Parts: sequence; C-alpha cells; structure tokens
Amino acid sequence: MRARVFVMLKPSVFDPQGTTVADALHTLGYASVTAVRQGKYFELDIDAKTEDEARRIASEAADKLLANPVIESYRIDIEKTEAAKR
Amino acid sequence: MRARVFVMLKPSVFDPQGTTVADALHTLGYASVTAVRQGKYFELDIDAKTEDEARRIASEAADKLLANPVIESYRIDIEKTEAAKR
Amino acid sequence: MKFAVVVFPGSNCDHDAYHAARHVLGQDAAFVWHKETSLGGADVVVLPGGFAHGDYLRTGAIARFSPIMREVQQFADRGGPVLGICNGFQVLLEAGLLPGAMLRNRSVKFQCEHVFVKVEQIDTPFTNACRPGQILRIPIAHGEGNYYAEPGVIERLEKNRQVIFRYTTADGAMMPEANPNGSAANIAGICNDARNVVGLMPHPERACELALGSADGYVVLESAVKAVTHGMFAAAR
Amino acid sequence: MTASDQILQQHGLTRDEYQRILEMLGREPTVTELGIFSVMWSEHCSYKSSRVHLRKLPTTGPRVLQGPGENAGAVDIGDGLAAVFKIESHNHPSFIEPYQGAATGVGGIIRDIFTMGARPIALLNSLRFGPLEDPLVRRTFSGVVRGIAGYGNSIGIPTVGGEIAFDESYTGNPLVNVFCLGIAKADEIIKAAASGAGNAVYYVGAKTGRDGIHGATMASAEFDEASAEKRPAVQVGDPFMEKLLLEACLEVMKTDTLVGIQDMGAAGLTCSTAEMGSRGGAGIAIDVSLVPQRETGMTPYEIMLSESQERMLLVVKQGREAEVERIFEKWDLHAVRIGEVTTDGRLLVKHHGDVVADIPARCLTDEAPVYQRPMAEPAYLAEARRLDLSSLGPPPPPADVFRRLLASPGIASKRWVYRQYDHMVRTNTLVVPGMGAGVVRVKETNRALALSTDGNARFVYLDPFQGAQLAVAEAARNVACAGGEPIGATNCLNFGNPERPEIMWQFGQAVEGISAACRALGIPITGGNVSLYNETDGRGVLPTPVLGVVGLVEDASKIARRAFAHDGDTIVLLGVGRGELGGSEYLKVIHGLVRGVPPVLDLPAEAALQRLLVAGIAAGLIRSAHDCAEGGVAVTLAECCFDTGLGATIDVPTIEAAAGAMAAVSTLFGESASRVIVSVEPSRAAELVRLAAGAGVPAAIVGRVGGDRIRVTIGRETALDESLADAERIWSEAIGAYFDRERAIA
Ligand SMILES: Nc1ncnc2c1ncn2[C@@H]1O[C@H](COP(=O)(O)OP(=O)(O)O)[C@@H](O)[C@H]1O
Ligand SMILES: [Mg+2]
Repeated sequence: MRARVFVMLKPSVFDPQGTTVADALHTLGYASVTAVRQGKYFELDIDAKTEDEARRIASEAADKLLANPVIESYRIDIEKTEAAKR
Repeated sequence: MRARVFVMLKPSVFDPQGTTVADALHTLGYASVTAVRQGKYFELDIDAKTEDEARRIASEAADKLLANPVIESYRIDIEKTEAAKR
Repeated sequence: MKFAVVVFPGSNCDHDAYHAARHVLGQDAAFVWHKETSLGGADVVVLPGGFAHGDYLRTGAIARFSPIMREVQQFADRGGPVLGICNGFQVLLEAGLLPGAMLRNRSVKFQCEHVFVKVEQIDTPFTNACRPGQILRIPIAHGEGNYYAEPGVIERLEKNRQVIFRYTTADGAMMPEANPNGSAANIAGICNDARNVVGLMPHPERACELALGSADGYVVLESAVKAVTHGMFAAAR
Repeated sequence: MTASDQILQQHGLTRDEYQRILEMLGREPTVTELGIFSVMWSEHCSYKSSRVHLRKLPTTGPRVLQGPGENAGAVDIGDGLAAVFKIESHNHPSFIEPYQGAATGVGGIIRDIFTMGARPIALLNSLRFGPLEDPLVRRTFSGVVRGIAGYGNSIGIPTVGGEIAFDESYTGNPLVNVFCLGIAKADEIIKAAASGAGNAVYYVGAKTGRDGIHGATMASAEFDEASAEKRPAVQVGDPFMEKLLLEACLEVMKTDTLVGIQDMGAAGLTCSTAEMGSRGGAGIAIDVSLVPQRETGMTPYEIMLSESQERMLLVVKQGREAEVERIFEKWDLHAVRIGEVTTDGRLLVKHHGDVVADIPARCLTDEAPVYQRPMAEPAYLAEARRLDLSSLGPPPPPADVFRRLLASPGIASKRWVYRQYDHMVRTNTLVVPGMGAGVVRVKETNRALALSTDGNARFVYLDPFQGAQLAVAEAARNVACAGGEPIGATNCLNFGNPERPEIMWQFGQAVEGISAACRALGIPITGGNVSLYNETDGRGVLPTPVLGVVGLVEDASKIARRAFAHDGDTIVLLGVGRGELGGSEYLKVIHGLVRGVPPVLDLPAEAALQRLLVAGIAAGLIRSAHDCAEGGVAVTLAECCFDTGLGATIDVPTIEAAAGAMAAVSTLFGESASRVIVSVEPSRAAELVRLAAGAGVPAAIVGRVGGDRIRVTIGRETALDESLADAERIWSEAIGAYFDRERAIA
C-alpha cells in the first residue's frame, strides 16, 4: 500500500522558499500566482494489510520523523492501488 | 484557485534523501515501510478564472521553474475551493 | 578536564571542535561515535557542526534518534554542560533539549561569512568568561539557521534570559541588517531553562586562532573550562 | 554479435575500431563486451586524441612522488607528507542538470583524492559560463554554484578558491572544473592496482542503478538536438554517502589490509576493474550478479556501464577480509565481495556464473586506440590577431571604463558565489576566497599550501601556445603572491571537437605552451584531465586550458593577501607595463572584441619575479601582493584597496609604445604579464627595491596606501581619481544584481 505524506510549514510560519519561488515566478511574468508555499512530499510503500494499518504507520512516521510539529503540519492520503502501478 | 504541484524524481533516478529516510524508519522499527521517495510539494494560489487556466499556469511554472524535466516529473491537482480554507 | 565531541555520520566539524579543545585550549578531548552508549566520563559535551545524515529530511531530524543522544539527554538532565554548534544546535532543537526550530535562511542560500554576535548572558557554562555584552566576530556556515519559535516561546526565552547570543552590528546594535538569516529576534544562540545546554549557529571553534581570521570564539570554549574547573557544573559526572 | 552501423554509432565506435576489437578477441564481442569497449575506448577514458600530446608535458621533478597515471598526482611537501591533487571537468552533465552535474563533479574529484589515501582538505573550482544577461545562463550559473556548495559543504571540505569567466561561447556548454587537494603520509600513498591472485575484490558504497549509463560516451560527443534523448545519463550525488565512504576508506587504509583501491567514476565498474587489473598486470574476475543493485532486472551490460556515484572497488589482502568488512559496517556500509584477482591478465565478467565478458585488460587500457589527429591552423586566427586600435574611435573616459570593468562579471567580486561555499571548515584556511590564492595550513607542521586555478581563454584563442603559457604563469604567480613556491601543477584541458583539425591544432599548441612554461618555471605537471567535444551545434567553446598550481609556504605565519594591510604603506610595482590590450577585458567589455595578440611573456623574468615574491614574503618584507590580470594596473590597484577601507595613489610612467588617443587606457587597463602590485612598510621600501634589483626584477616605488580615493596618475597627470566607496560598491554588487529578483530554488 502507498501512503502519500504532505508536510507543510504551518500557516503562521514564514516560508522563505515559497516566497522565493513566488518572486521568481513574478520575474518570469506570472503575476497571477499570488502566493506560493513549499513543502515536502513523501511516498511511503507500506507492507500493510488494511488501509487503517497503513495510515497508522504513516502517521506514526510523520509524528516521529517526517514532520517537526514546532513548524510543520502534515496530511496523509492512502492509495491502495498505486503501489502496483510502478 | 489553488494548484498543488508534486515534484518527484523520476523512478529511475536515485533518491538519496528517500533512501536515508527509509533507513531511519527501519532503525526506528518500521520494517513494514519498504521504500520511501521524497519529493517537493508546492501550493500555488492562482488568480485564474477557470480550472484550465490555473492548470496551464501551474504547469508552465512547473516546466520552467519548479521541476527539472531531466530528472524530475510532476503532477498537478487543482482545488477550486481550497484557497478559501486558509 | 575532558571534552566529548559527538560524531554523527555526516558530522564534519568534529575535528575542528576536537582541534580547538585539544590543541588550542590544551584540554583533553575525545570523539564519541553516535552509536556508543557512554560519554566516556567527559565533563563537557559538544555536538559539532556538519550535516548529520546528510541533513536529509530536516537538519538534525535523524540524528536525534542516535543511541548516544539518550546519554546526552541524561548528562544534560544532571546539569552537565552541553554545547551544540550549528548542526549540533539543530540536533538539540530536534531532540527537544532546546525549544524552537530552524527554517531555511531568508536568502534561501547557504552562507559562510564572519558575523558579529553579542553575548547577552554570561551565566552559562559557555559564556562565563565573556564580558557582559561582549561582541564576538565569529563565522557562520549554514543554510538553515533561521531560528523560529512561536511568539509565546520567544517571549519566555526573553523573560528567562535564555537568549545567549544575538546577531548585531560590529558595535552591538541589533539591526535587521545584522541578521544574516532572518532569525527571530536576531537570535544566534539560546540556552535551556537550567542554562547548562547552549546551542548557537555561529562556529566559535573556527575562531580560536588569530591565523584563521579571528580568535573571538576562544572565550566560549574557555568558559567551559572555567565552569568545569571551578566546579560550577561538577554535578554532571 | 555482428554490429550494425547503427549499433556502432550508438556506442561511439568507428568501423575501424570495431575491426580492432574483432582482432583482439578473435571473435565477435558479446553485447556486454561491446559496451565495455565502447566506454573504455571513449575519448573520456582512453584519451585517444590527446595522449600523443600529453606525453610532452614535464612530469618529473625532485618533489614528484606520483606523476600522471594514478587517480591523482602527488608531490613531497616535507615532514614526510605529500600533497595529493588533481583537477577534473564535469562540463556536459552540468549543462544538462546544473546542480547535480556540478555536485557529482565535486564528488568525483574528492574520490580521486581519498582513493590515494589522502585526506582531502581543499577544493577549488574554475567555471565558465555564457553572459549573465541570459536567463538560462543565470539558471545554469546559480545551479552549478549551489551544486558545488551542496556537495562540498555537506562533505565538509572547504572550497578555498577558484575563478569564473564569461563568454558567449560557453552559453550552451558551460565549463565546470573542480580541483581537490588532500594530504597523505608520503610513504602511505595507495595505488589503484590489483595484484596477488586469489585476493578478494570488494565493492562498497552506493547501490548500482541505471544512472549515467553511457555518461562517458556522452562526455565524448557534441551536443545537438538528439542528445536530449541521452538525458537520463544524469547522476544524482549523495554527499552523505560519500562522507561515510571517505571516513571508512581512510580508516581502512590505516590498516594494511588493502592491495589497491579505486573509485568508480566514468565508466564505473568497467573502468575500475579494467584499470586496476591492467595497472597491476593481473586479471580480475567478477560476478556482476553479486553487485548491490538499486533497480530490478539490470543486465550485466547495465551493471558494468552504470555510473552510479559514490562507489569504490577494493582489492583486499587474503585473510584480512573480516577486518575490512568490520570497518565498513561501523560506517553502515556493506562491503560486498564480488570477485577476485586472477593471474591471466583478463577482465572476466560473469552473471550468475555465466561468462558475459572475457577481455584481456590491456586491450581496454594501454592498447586502446591512440590517434594522431590532423592539425591545422584555424582560419580565424590571422584576422583575429590583427588589432588596429585607431579603428576603434576615441576611447571612453578612463573613469567610465574603470567602472564598467569593475561591474563586468569577469572582474566583479565573486562573493555572491563563494559565500555559498563553506570555505572555513576544517580550520585550516589562512587565506579565504577573494583574497588571492587560497591558502590552507598543514596541521602539525609549520607549512601551508597556496592554491590557485587560472586560465585566460581569450589569450588562448588568440594564440594557444602563448595563452597556455600565460595560464601557467598566472596560476603560479598567484600562488607566489601568497608566498608559496610553486611545486606542482595539474591541468584541465577544455577544448572543442578534436576531429576538427583546427581544434586539434589549438590543443597541440596549448599543450606545447604548458610544457614550455612548466619547464621554464620548474613546475612539474602531476596529472590532469582532458575534456573534448565542448561545443554546441558545431560551435566550440574558447579553447580553455585551466591550470591548478600548488605552492609551498615554508612558514605559515608568513603569507600575503591581495588587500593592502596598513595605511601609509609604500606601493611598489614589480614588472613593466607595455600597454598590451590584445585579448583584454577592456576590448571585450568596451568594444565587444576578442582581438589582437596576447601579452608577451618572458619566462625567465616571470621565474625571477615569482622567486622574489616568495623571498620577499618569507622575509616579512612584502605585506600584500596582487598580480595584474584582467583590467590591468587600474583594476588591480582597486582590488588591493577593496575590503580595507584604504584608498591609494600611484603614479605610473607613460608607456611610449601606447601613445596617441589610447595612451591612457592602454596604460591603465593593458594586461601585460608578470606584474604585481605589492605594499611594504615605508622604511623597508628601499630594501625591497634593492632585493628586486638583485633578482633582476624591475621594481618601482609608485605610490602609497591611504585616503578614500583610488588615484592613478600617468607621468604626474591625473588619469583616474575615483571614490573608493563607489568603486567598491560597483564591484561588490555587480554579480548579485543579476539575481536579486530571482533567487534560486532549492
Ligand atoms: N569559482 C570560485 N570559487 C571560489 N572562489 C572564487 C571563485 N571565483 C573566484 N574566486 C575567488 O575570487 C578571487 C578573485 O578571482 P580572480 O579574479 O580569478 O583572482 P586573481 O586575480 O587572483 O586570479 C580569488 O581569490 C578567487 O579565489
Ligand atoms: Mg585570475
């Protein structure tokens, strides 16, 4: 099973990378991009029987390692079938 | 409108970060996580009339700036309502 | 007295800290591999700079799980002096020995250059040999030294006098221009509640000899020697 | 298999070369064998076009411990220590993927150094890009710089110097040359040779993937539209893995368990097995199914040709295997036994026991093709060398020229770049980037090493022989300006397509020039690298030989920097100006021209100058030294003032040859060689002038340090009188200004 974990800086935390990307896009002429936030994205292949189990493992991994709760929050999507695609 | 852009290393490209995270998870006892790939995740707030327009802008941004097609591929999701959430 | 320099896979200022402690200050020093479970009777623990585990994921994020960190935690709990330099500071933050977190530098670039920092507090094992308000010219070398903590935490740090080093101009003014990375309140280094654990982004160990462009960092390590030899933190062992 | 034309073309082999393979093997090659031949006989690995020329380089000397032929050269620096160093290019990959291309370039040269048993202590890089006005160039430029920083900083080796130049010819083909130096015990240098039948062959490091397959052949072919298809040939660097490998290998080398060791660079496992076998006069037999693999279903062909980074091949003494394995385990690395040394001199490759390749190792190395490519003087040369200054019209006022030169990226401060490099880690850096040659102390001795990489490609374009000589002289002079006696050099030769006679002529002339200059200056070449086919759509880069020179400073407390040290010091100009503008920054920036003949170089005079510098600095007489290069005496004087807050006033004589409308600009901005601006304590100025006279070096007291202006008079008439603060602002901000609005993405 595949868990997709998105880690983003909390909205209250200034995001230097996202700001830089936004600046660069404006320089390239994309004025309509009003804001950019940059985060991390993980694909975890998990050997789990159920979706719940996969989610539990992924969120433990996120809590312990993938995200720093001081500055980041995360979201998890489970894709049952994706793993097979590759 | 919000475009979510996921940038991943192409499957054949070595991902040292993902490998290191996987190793760390194994050390922490998560043997069931068989593989990890790490990518970048961008949220672009786009001032666009239609979903198509937002997608077009996001993919231009990805082509020009957010991803290097030589080693990375990307995917774009458009969320019409998301922008309001924040 | 003895310095323990913890070596994580990817540490790269371990030799610099060792060199400063041993060859410049003339103290005993030993490397401690991260998989070890003893600090070898050290009086002071240094978590050196570098890129532990490549700094992949987040700086310091993986290193905090190293077996030696349990010892470091206990050593700190007993009041032993612990100094985290640059990556070592980041490890202390991730491990929760110090509050807050690091963001990418405002410039989004790695920056290696001399900066000025003001010693805000001298009642720590790493600043007791400083003059109050002393300005040190020491190099930084980091890409993620933009210190962040929630406003309430910053407030508490200020109230408890836990901000130990701040980026300033050469004459001690706390201006935005003197802030190399965007750190909250120009914070360059902090200590814990008990004041025995100190983390800072600049590299005092790189500034212990005039030939290297500055010897202003000497006083930081010298403080540790004073603290230990005067028994200020003797309880640690 | 009988190879079709198409297959041969894909493998970069000619029909004649294929014929030779048939003769050598006495049969048709297998697919794997064809792949092996293709990479080993590529220009990159075989040096087939350059070998006949490189033989002319002087490679011996009393200090040389290791000349060309191993992974890096080595010179004796006293106290039983050796400086191990080399320069290497990673041009093509850096164009395709600037960050990873440059990063893996750094990783590759570092491996070459620690493979020799040396601990790497310094990095430098020479970079060439198109004009920064081009957004694509800016992206390449910032990506390359970030890549160098990303790898070097992470692994903890300081980048202490380098140089950067810009020219349109590099737009589609940037040059990324990285130099690394390490320190080893002179009697513990380890060779990359396999010997001792039955000794185990170990593989250690990153797993093998499909990355970089045909990287070596790519580096040997021009770019064109079709090369987009070869794009997956980009490797991703893992500096963390390399840091582990570095520490683990150095730890293993302290035991005497190794027979030989080699990194897997270009052509990966193929090159390391073939070369180790061939060097040791032994054979190697491996089974590629034992090689740790990152991807599934890899064929023997792919495993043998993969250029996955951060991998090493070791030959371990019999009975010592467990010791070696244990050390690697400590660093979380798993050394895997993949084969053994044999006596038959063959490279035998099996896959699950089946033989997939069986080739005499020498056929891949010493017996690879060598070409005496035709050479012809290029047609452009006669015209380009003609320079009629009077045809250029009246020159702009010197003050305007001065400012425009300071803002020219080739001259402007490179702080934007080296601020991103950790240049202080390891606490050895005595002279940081921006202050002249990088100087690193050698701990546990009183000595230091001064390092510089240089090369002015415009000069080489206008006269390859002379230009290459000037490159040697400049690199050595920069080292001498820091107080280092040049004791060894390495070179990276970046040229176009060697199949064009005019490119080959440039190459041949440049090598002759390097040889002549190195002989005259007594500097042996201990190694280097050749990068050919640097062209895009049929247009070659400027011929760019880059010289890396190592200088020995006997007393690390006696070194000089670019910047003036004390208010009131006396300024002495060593050497003579001839007002030479051929190939100058002035002509390029102000008139858009690369024209004329490069400056004259008197090698004995240059050698005397360098000896004087080393002696004068060692005696504590010379307090700062900076050589006159791009922008001439005016820009050099300004550079001596920057970062000090100290202005200066000097008076220089009118140069008779440069009379007329151009007199002032040629005097101020002409780039005559063998000139250095030094400063001395006023009471000792006469002593320096005497010392110079004794050494046969022209020396003139020209002015004094002080004030807040940069002032040059020519024969007492004011030619330039500029505010130091303004000049410094222009110079410091020029490169950053190109990027202010588009900071790079991480
Ligand atoms: N790519 C680079 N990496 C590191 N340092 C650099 C680089 N380019 C230039 N520098 C530093 O900037 C300074 C000026 O470079 P250059 O003009 O080539 O010097 P010089 O006139 O001494 O040859 C030198 O000290 C050099 O080390
Ligand atoms: Mg130069």
